[in-house]
Order: sequence, then C-alpha cells, then structure tokens
Amino acid sequence: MPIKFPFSRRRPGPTDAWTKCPDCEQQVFNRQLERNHRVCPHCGHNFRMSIGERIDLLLDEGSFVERDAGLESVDPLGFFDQKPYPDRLEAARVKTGLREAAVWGTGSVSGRRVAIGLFDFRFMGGSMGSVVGEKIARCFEAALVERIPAVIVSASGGARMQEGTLSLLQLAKTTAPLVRLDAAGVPFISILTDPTTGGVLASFASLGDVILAEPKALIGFAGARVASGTVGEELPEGFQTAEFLLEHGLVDLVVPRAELRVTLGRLLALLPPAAVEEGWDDDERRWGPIGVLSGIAEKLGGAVSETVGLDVEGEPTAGNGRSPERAAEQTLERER
Amino acid sequence: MPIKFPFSRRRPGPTDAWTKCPDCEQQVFNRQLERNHRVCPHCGHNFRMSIGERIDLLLDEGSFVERDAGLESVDPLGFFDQKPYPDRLEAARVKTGLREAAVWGTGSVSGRRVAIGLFDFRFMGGSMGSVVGEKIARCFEAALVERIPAVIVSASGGARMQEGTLSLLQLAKTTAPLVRLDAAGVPFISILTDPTTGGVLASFASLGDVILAEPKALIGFAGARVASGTVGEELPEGFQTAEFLLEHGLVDLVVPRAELRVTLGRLLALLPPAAVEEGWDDDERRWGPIGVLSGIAEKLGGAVSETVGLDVEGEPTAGNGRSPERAAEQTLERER
Amino acid sequence: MTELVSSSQAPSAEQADAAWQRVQRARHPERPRTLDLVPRIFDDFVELHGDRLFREDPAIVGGPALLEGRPVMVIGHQKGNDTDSNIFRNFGSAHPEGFRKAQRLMRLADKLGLPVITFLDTAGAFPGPAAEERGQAEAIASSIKLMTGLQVPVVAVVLGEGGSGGALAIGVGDEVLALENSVYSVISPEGCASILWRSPEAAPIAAAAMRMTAEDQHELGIVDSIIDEPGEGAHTDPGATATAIKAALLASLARISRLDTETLLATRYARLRGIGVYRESDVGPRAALDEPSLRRRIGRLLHLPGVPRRPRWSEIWPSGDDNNDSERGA
Amino acid sequence: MTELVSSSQAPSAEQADAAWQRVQRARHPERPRTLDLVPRIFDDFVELHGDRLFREDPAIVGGPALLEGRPVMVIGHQKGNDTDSNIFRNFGSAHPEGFRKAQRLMRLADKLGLPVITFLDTAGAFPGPAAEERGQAEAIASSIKLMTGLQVPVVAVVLGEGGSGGALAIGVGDEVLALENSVYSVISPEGCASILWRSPEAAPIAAAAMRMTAEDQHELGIVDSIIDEPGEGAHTDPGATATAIKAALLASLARISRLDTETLLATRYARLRGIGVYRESDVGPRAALDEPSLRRRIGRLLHLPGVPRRPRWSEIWPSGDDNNDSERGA
Ligand SMILES: [Zn+2]
Ligand SMILES: [Zn+2]
Repeated sequence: MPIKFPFSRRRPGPTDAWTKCPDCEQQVFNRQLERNHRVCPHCGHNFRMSIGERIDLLLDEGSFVERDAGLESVDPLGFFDQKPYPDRLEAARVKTGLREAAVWGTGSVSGRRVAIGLFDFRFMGGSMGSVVGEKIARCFEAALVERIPAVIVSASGGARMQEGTLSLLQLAKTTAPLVRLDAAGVPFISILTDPTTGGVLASFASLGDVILAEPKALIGFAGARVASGTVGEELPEGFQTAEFLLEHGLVDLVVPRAELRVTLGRLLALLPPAAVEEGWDDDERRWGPIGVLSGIAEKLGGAVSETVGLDVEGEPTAGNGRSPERAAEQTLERER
Repeated sequence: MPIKFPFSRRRPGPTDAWTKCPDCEQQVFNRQLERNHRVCPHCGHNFRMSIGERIDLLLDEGSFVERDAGLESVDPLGFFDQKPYPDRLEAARVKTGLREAAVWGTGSVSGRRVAIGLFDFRFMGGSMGSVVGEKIARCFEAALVERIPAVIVSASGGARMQEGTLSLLQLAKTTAPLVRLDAAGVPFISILTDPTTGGVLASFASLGDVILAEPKALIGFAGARVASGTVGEELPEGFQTAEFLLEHGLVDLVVPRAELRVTLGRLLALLPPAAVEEGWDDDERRWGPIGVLSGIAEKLGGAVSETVGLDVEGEPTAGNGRSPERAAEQTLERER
Repeated sequence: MTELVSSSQAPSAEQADAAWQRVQRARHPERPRTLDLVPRIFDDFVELHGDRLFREDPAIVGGPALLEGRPVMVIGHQKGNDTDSNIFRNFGSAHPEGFRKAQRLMRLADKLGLPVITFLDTAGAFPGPAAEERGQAEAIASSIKLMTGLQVPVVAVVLGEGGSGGALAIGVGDEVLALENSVYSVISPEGCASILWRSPEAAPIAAAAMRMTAEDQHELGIVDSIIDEPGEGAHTDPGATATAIKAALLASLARISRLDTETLLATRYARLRGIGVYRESDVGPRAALDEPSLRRRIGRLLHLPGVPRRPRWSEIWPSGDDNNDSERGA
Repeated sequence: MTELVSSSQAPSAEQADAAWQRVQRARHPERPRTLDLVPRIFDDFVELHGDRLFREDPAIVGGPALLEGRPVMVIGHQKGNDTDSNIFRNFGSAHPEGFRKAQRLMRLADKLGLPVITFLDTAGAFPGPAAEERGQAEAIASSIKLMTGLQVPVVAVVLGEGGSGGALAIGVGDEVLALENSVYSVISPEGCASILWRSPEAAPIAAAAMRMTAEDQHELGIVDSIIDEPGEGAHTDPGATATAIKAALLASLARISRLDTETLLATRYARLRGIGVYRESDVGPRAALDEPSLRRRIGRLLHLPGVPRRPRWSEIWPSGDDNNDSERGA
C-alpha cells in the first residue's frame, strides 16, 4: 500500500474536460472550475472538493504536514454485505487515491498554526470508522498539547456501518477531547461542507466554538427522506441546507468559498487560545493535582508512547486493550 | 415599629366567616379552608397563603426561626405617585402585619435543616425591592455557609417600581449567590405559587435545581394582557399556568398542596448537598487559592460583620458603600 | 449616601420635562445602534449567530472583536434604523433565543479568557406568547446568573434604552458605563405610568419619579461612569460618540484588568451584593450563623468555591495607571 | 484481540435467525421499560421534567433516586406499553428537548456528586423535521460531550434497543452493562439492510453482520458485562430482571467508586479513546508533536485541565472488595 501523501493527488480525469453543473445544468470547463475553488462560475454552485483542493483553499502554501498517514482500516466485524468490507475499502482507495476518508495534520492559516482534519466524501461517503475517529481524536489532542486551534472540515454521511458500534463509539471518542480543549481554552472551529450528516454532525462537527458552513451545503442529522418519511410531513423549504441551519441558530455563518480562507484567518486572530497564566509551567497549578496517575506516568519512561496510543504500529490492535491505566498498572507491577 | 415575628400573624377577619371561591363560586367556611391548606374543598382551587400558613404547611412544627427580621425598606428615590412610597409601605404593613413582602429563616422539613425564604403577595404584590432582595441573598448565603439546601416559596408581581433600578438590580443580587451554591454542590429548590411573575421569575425563581409549582398558579414573565396586547395574538389555552409551564419544560413538577410537604421532603432526601471531600477543612484545597483577599480577611477581626453585610444596623446605608474590598483596604490602611 | 433618602414628593413639571427629554433622546430614531458603533470602536469584528438550540435572534448581536488589537467579545441589543430593519430586529426586543445566543458567546469568551463588552439598547425583553412559551424568564435569569460568574472582565455600556430585565440580562458588569442621554429603568415609563398613575400619559412624571436618567443612575450607584455625548446627542456625531465610548472602555478595562481572577469575582459579587438601600434594626434573633471559622465564612461568601483556574487577563489587558477606582461604588 | 479480525463472510441463515431472535426479544412489546424497572430497583424516585428551554419530552425520563439508600441520578429512554402510551412516549424516540432534559439532570448530578445511571431503550433519536429544526444533532453531540466530562461515576445499562446516536447520547459510561437479550447498533438493522442490501427484508442478515447482540458487543469491548435475563426473557419476570440489574449496578458502582475524580476522568477518557480497531504502519512523518515534557504531555492528555475540585464519591459509594476490574476493557 505505498500511497504517500495521498491528499495531494488530483482527482482523476483530464483537466480539459467539461463538467455539467447539477444546479444550473451548464457545462463548466474543469480547469476553470479548479481555478474558481470548484464553484460554478454561472450559478455559484459549490462542487465538492478533494482534501488536497481543500488544503490549497484554506492553508498557507506548503504549510501542511500530514500526521498519522499510516493509519489503516481493518475489518473488525468480518463484515460482508454484497461484498466484503475490505473489498469496499480497496475500491475506495483506488477510486480516491486516499488511504481513508479523513486526513489530519498541522498547517498554518495566515501564519497561524492550526491542527486540521479534513474529510473526503468520495471515500465511502466520508464515513467515520475507527481510523477516521482516531485521526480526529489525534488532531484534537495535538491541538491541546500544542495549544493551537483545531479546525475540522467535515463532509460525511455519518458513522461507518461496516464497523458497527465501533463506529458509533467514535462519536464519543472524537468528542471527549473537546472537554479538554474547553478546559484548556483552546478554540475549535468546525467547517461543515456538503454533505455533513449523521454521526459526524451528531458529534464533534456540531460542537465547534464557531461553526462555519458552505452555502447550500446539505447538513442534517437524518436523511431528508427519512425525516419526511417518518412523519409524513412536508419538509420546510430549504430543509437541511446551511442557510436553514443558520436561521435555526445552529451554525454561526454561511461563508462563500471565496471568502472562507479570509474568514477563517480573521476568526483565528479574534479567537486565540487562552493566554497561559504564570503557573502554566507548573503542572500542579495549571492542571490541578495530577494525583496517582501522573506519578505513575513519570515512571513509565518508554512505555508512554504506547499508553497515549500515538504510535502503536504493525499488527491491528484494539485500542482499548491498552488503556493507560492498564499499562501504568503493569509498569507498577513490574517495579514491585 | 414593634412588630415581632410578623409571619405568625393570622390573616385578619373572623374565622367563622365564609369566603366565596373564585373558581367554583361556592361559599367555603373559613375554618374549613384553613384546615384544608386553603384549598377549596369543592373544586380544589388553591387560595393564596400567608407566610405563616405556608410555614405551617411545609416545615416541621416549631422549627422555623426567622432571620434578619429587622430589615426595613426606606425610600431611596423619594418616590411619589398617587401617594408617597413610605405611605404605601405603611399601609401594607398595617394590612398584612408584615414588615416586608418576604421573610427568611431556617427550619426543617422532615428533620432536614433548610434555609427558606417566603413571599406574601398581599404586601405590595410581593414585589422585590432592596429588602426583599437582601433577604433572599442572605438566605442563599446562609445555605452556602451552612451547606444546607435553600428553598424559596415565591409569590410576586416582580421588581418593586418604587425603588427603580435598585429593585431591578436585585435580580442580579439574588442570582449571584446561586453560582456559589452550584460550585459548592448545595441544592436550591424553587417553589412557584400563585402568582409568580416579572423580575422574581426572571431571576432566582427560575433557577432552582428543582422547580415545583402549585396547580393552576399564574406563572409568567410578562402579564398576560401585555403578552396578548403586544402581538395581537390569541393566547394559547392555559397560558402562563403551572401546567402550561410543565408542558413547555420550564418546571419540574406541579404538586397539589396536600402533597407539597411530602414531595419537598423526598426531594431533600434524594438531593442532599454534595459530600464534602477530605480537604474540606483546608481552605486552600476546597476553595482554591483564596489569594489576597482572604489574607486580608484574616486581619479584619471585628470589621468582618460589616464587610459581609450581615448585621449593619440603625441608619439606612447603601450596601455598596461598604464593599468588602473597601473595608478590607481601610483596615489595611489603618494597619500601615 | 444619605442624600439618597430624600423625602418623597411628586416630580415637578420641570423635572418631568427634563426626564422625558432624556427618554426621547435615548429613543431617538437616528441614535447610533450597536452595529453602527462597533466598526467605529473596534479594529475587527466577526458577527456570530445562533443559540445552537432553536433560532437566530437578530435582536441581539455579538461576536469577537479587536479593541486596540486585543481580542474581546462584544454583545449588544440591536434596534433597526427604519421600519423594515426594526421589524427584522423586533425593535431590539429579544426572544429567549437572543439571550441564549448571548450566553453562548459569553461562555466562549470565558473559555478563551476574552473580556466581555456589552451594549444595552432595548425597550425590554419581548413579552409575546412565543417568548413566554420558550422560557423568557428562564433565559433572562440564566443570562444574569452566567454573567455574575464569568471569569473574565465584563463592562456594560448603556447606549440608549436600558429597559428592565431584557437590559440587565446582558448588563451585569464589573463596571457599568452609560452614555449621557441614555436611560435605565426597572419598567418603561409608560408601563409604570399605566400601573401607578393609571394613565400612560403620565409617562414623563413616571420617568422623573423613577430617576431613570444616566445622571440619576450614576448617583444611585448603578452606573459607574457617564460618557459625554457630542453636541445635541449621540445621533449628531456617531464617530465622536464611538471615540468617547472607546476611550471609556479602555479606561474601564485597564482598571478591571488589575484584578486577578479571584479578586475579580469577589469584587463583582460584592458589587452586586451591595446594591440596595435599607434600614436594619435589631428586631428578632440576630443572623448569627452556625459557623465555626470566621476566615472560612468570609472566604466562602466572597470566593467562588472550586472554580477552575483561568488565564490572567492582566496579560491580555495590562493595567494602566490612570483613573483609580474612585468612581466605583461609594 | 486478534480474534476480532476474522475474514469477511456473509452471515449464515442460522446466524441471521439467531441475531433476529435477539432483536425481536429486545423489541418485545412486554419487555420491561425504564419506568417499570425503576420502582423495582430503587427505594425512592422522583421524576423531574423539562429541559428548561422548550418542552417536556416524555420519550426520556429521569430524576433522583435512592439505590440501597444512597442517592443517584437515573435517566432512561421510555417506550410505551400500548398504542396510546407509545404515541405519548413517541415510541421512546427523543426529540432534542429529551436529550437536553437529560443534560440538565446530569449537570444536577454533577453538581451534587450523584452517580449517574442510564437506561438505554430506543430505536434511535427521532428523525422528524421538527427535531432537525431544533438541532437534533447538536443535542446528541452536546449530550455525549457532557457525559465524557461528568465528574461523577456513570453506568449505562442497555435494556432493550440500543439504537445509534439516540442511545449513545445517554450511553457514555464508565461501565456499560447490557441485558442478555438487548441489542446495540450503529443503525437499525432495517436501515442497514435498506442501504447495503437495498431491501429492508435483509434486516436479519444485517443484524447478524453488525454483530449487535449483547454477546457480540461484549466481545467487541463496547459492553463490559452482560446481565442474565430470567427464563425466556426479561418480559417473563420483570421483578427478577430488576433484581439482576440492581446487583449489577451495585457491583459496577463499587468498582468505579474506588477511583478518585482525576483517575475516574482519566479512565473514562482512556476507555473512549481506546475504542476502535486499526492497523498503523510507518508511512509518512511520525506524529512527533512539538512537546517539551513527557510528563506534561501525558498529564495533559489524560487529565482534565483546570477542573473544579469535587467531592469524592468513594464516600457515597464505598468501594467493595468483590469483582475486580477483570471485566473492564481487555
Ligand atoms: Zn451552476
Ligand atoms: Zn372552589
């Protein structure tokens, strides 16, 4: 699987071809589309973007460094519907040139360093399984440790069915770090793009300190068909669009793509991580009494990288098989 | 003004007279009404209660001890409408036998000690001016210091116009202690009786950890006439009743008067103040670093009773003329 | 402070006229509103929207801004400038979702250590049935409660009408400033007149009786400082008005930023706790609480127990040496 | 844990039948619901109502209760027992206000130091337009977030259907228990079948493929312990079911109450953080964060910074010496 920096891959297809706009139905020259941030020059329709295009749109040139590119999905349930889950994964990899539906890394926006995660909807509908959840969680944790803002650009159909409740629990895994970001005063800006639905919207994506959305993006918890089908009601106009959510107080701003980079930069300037008090260097003062565990942590030495789960390699492991507590206890036992 | 324990005064009028129920229009024998917690035996209508009757209804017999009975309203604005504010106060005192619209003290419910405040609507519509606000604030502070639950039985038309913004600011004065009760894990149970509106509802009364309401009590922010007049809309059925608020998620329970004492007792058993951790006796651990001020506080000695405003006597004083900071600074200056 | 306790007498016709003139200036249709002033006071501002619960309420606006290059959170009532915008803004009278948006922004400020600056300009919280259904009283109450505990400096500026609970809901500050022609009252003068004089036409008398002008509020200790307006009022020169507000805000923040978190909260608590005028005589048992330790007692009353440690904003807002706190309280 | 990674193959007809039988038992119309079990498990219980924002949602119930004389906060989905009560309860599918009520009760538990016990029994959060308008996704997300940071022990019990985000919204626990015939899944088997098999009739196959039975969930590490049901299922003896749940709760709380606040939060975080199965190879730059101090790094990741100090619940819930934590995680 020798795919490196997969996000930089351009979408397949010749750039001199034409694409038909689904909104105004006009033909748009692909090269023109790319120059225009994939916005239809005729009607303003926002075409979906690849992760590489999104990075070009938002980040300072050349500033992005991917992290944890080696994370790969396995098939924990042995899931088979019409075809095996591993085959679906392989097909998605071939189709997109990506290893998974999300990428995270660090970069800068107008010179301000951020931890940023990005989704590509083309990879199995941007669905969140163990790997996507792990990447988002690591992105938040990096923001916490470095005290830099976190930014996530979502585009997802929700949790990945093929990993069952392991996917469902990614909602909690990706949300738990946000409590720590709050306590530490580190901002999180959530950017919702077309489409953001299901479990991704029902977890971190709805919890940004600021939530930006792209015009007309489909954003909702349940599919619109489900919503109308369930109750037999007619749906209100613009249901589940970014503008609908703005009106209902659920997003802060609907930002045209051409302004997204500037708006993000302004927000990062206006909402910096909290100033660190004098006692910052003093763990006891800033973080409260660390108690037993951190005492243990000091003794851990080389075991630490395992306990925080940052670079477990090789064979697939269930993360919860190696809780920090367990590792710490083992270390203590070894010492006794 | 030699009125002592005014709350124990019975309402004027002979007990062998009859009262017409405003709901079912039947005549009710007064003695029967009192025996029945002032609930109409024919239709269940809840007549308003005096503070003394309310104490009898809720507290263990003989357990109530009034605090700060000596607080008296003055006329800070020199307010005169059809007659001077002091005359209105005097008339209310004569009419009700109360010194003010609220009383607070300590007592017990099923043996559990509480700090309790009670309103009498007959005293200028239970309106909240400086004295009522002061009593409620002291009630909460006593609950905090003693770590006992706070209970307030509201019946009020809102802030008292005759004291202008001094009354308005009582909303903040009575609410500020609740932040401390939250942090200390001390519960507050708010009981809404007919009627609770305006500034009292828009402050502490809406912020109970649990909010109980009496059946059919009028509870609302603005008067129903205002509400319909402003927008020319027809009001929904049962608008601003206790039952309406229950449906709209704004109160926890509508409790018939006959069950109120038992319900309150059960809640107090189920929601005790938070257990105090080992470090309770250690100010530094429990309360965080007390910092400059508490260092000063230690030096205050006799000045402390003034600084916390618990027993300033005699001449009317504007409370904010004696902030703890100011007193502390003065003490320090004297020492220098 | 004994001058506060004057003997009651009906306001004179002159007093009523003078008070009513202030009310009319405070309500002047061309008076600069929050969004007129914000770009003139701040270097940058991004308006955020929504309570994350029910609806975006345009009657209250807010978002982060830069004041002399330093980040703050700005929140204000927003009236319109004409019929259409007034309908859109509901004449600056917020529904519960407006106050809940404000709370969300305050929590964000608290998280990031940004001082909160609020602009008061409302006839009051909207009293319609929909507002009642969605908990108007709860929204105001919880907003007040939140402000009393914010671990960042809070400065409130009364721009025009400071109308009752709807104003106070975003008006609890470490310092409260007021424009010269602003008013602040527990109820609208018309409402007061309807109830006490049984005639809304007595509004000017009620306005005088409630002592709702900025000067009166300053005398009462509700307002800490008055900001002079240019010429005939703020509407004649919004730019100069903004400059005056900016200078006052900078002075306020410099004063407040001297305090560390504990002292800030203790001072704010003491400020609110001390508002009110009353007599206390020695009737009945004294309020001798069962409290073993004097030190602990005062510590508990003044200090927020168990608060998380927060960044010191003195680093964001270095204290100036100007204006001592002579204007505060008594 | 390598047994988790089996080679993919379609579920057999037997597997589908077995899984479907469990789904049907979990959905049995006579299966005891939260309010059937609460009086059998707890000594006293007062149901509280309302989100204090918009509406009382009968699809979620909750309030304080006494478990063996000690106070706890109980929150659960509530299905009906017949058509009328199911309509009233919206078949146990909550609107945003249900989750917001749950959050309010959890905050109260957090304030008072009461352990939180939740009962999961829902096909899922309600997906109707009104729920979307009022922020169904936000309500679920903020509920999950709140639970991950509660400074009190949290035990979740899957009673019947653990349906997706609507279940997880009140299902983040320090321990997660499940009744023998309960199920837990990321999407309903019908929904999964519709999408992946393009036919809702494939629901039994989808149920088997998603491994949604309590045993499967235990194997996957999502469920910590399984509570045996009497006879043919819980509906045959609600009393015995309640007794079994009570015993399991007491054992859970005894285990969890050993931890002090810091350790509790660190352990819960580690538990959630560790969920997921993946391979990690050495492609691309390593995740070497710019972090000076190893100690601070692990401290920051595991410990909630700046949390207020809280009462220790070991005083409320003294730790027992029974059942070591051999059932936890791997
Ligand atoms: Zn187009
Ligand atoms: Zn009657």
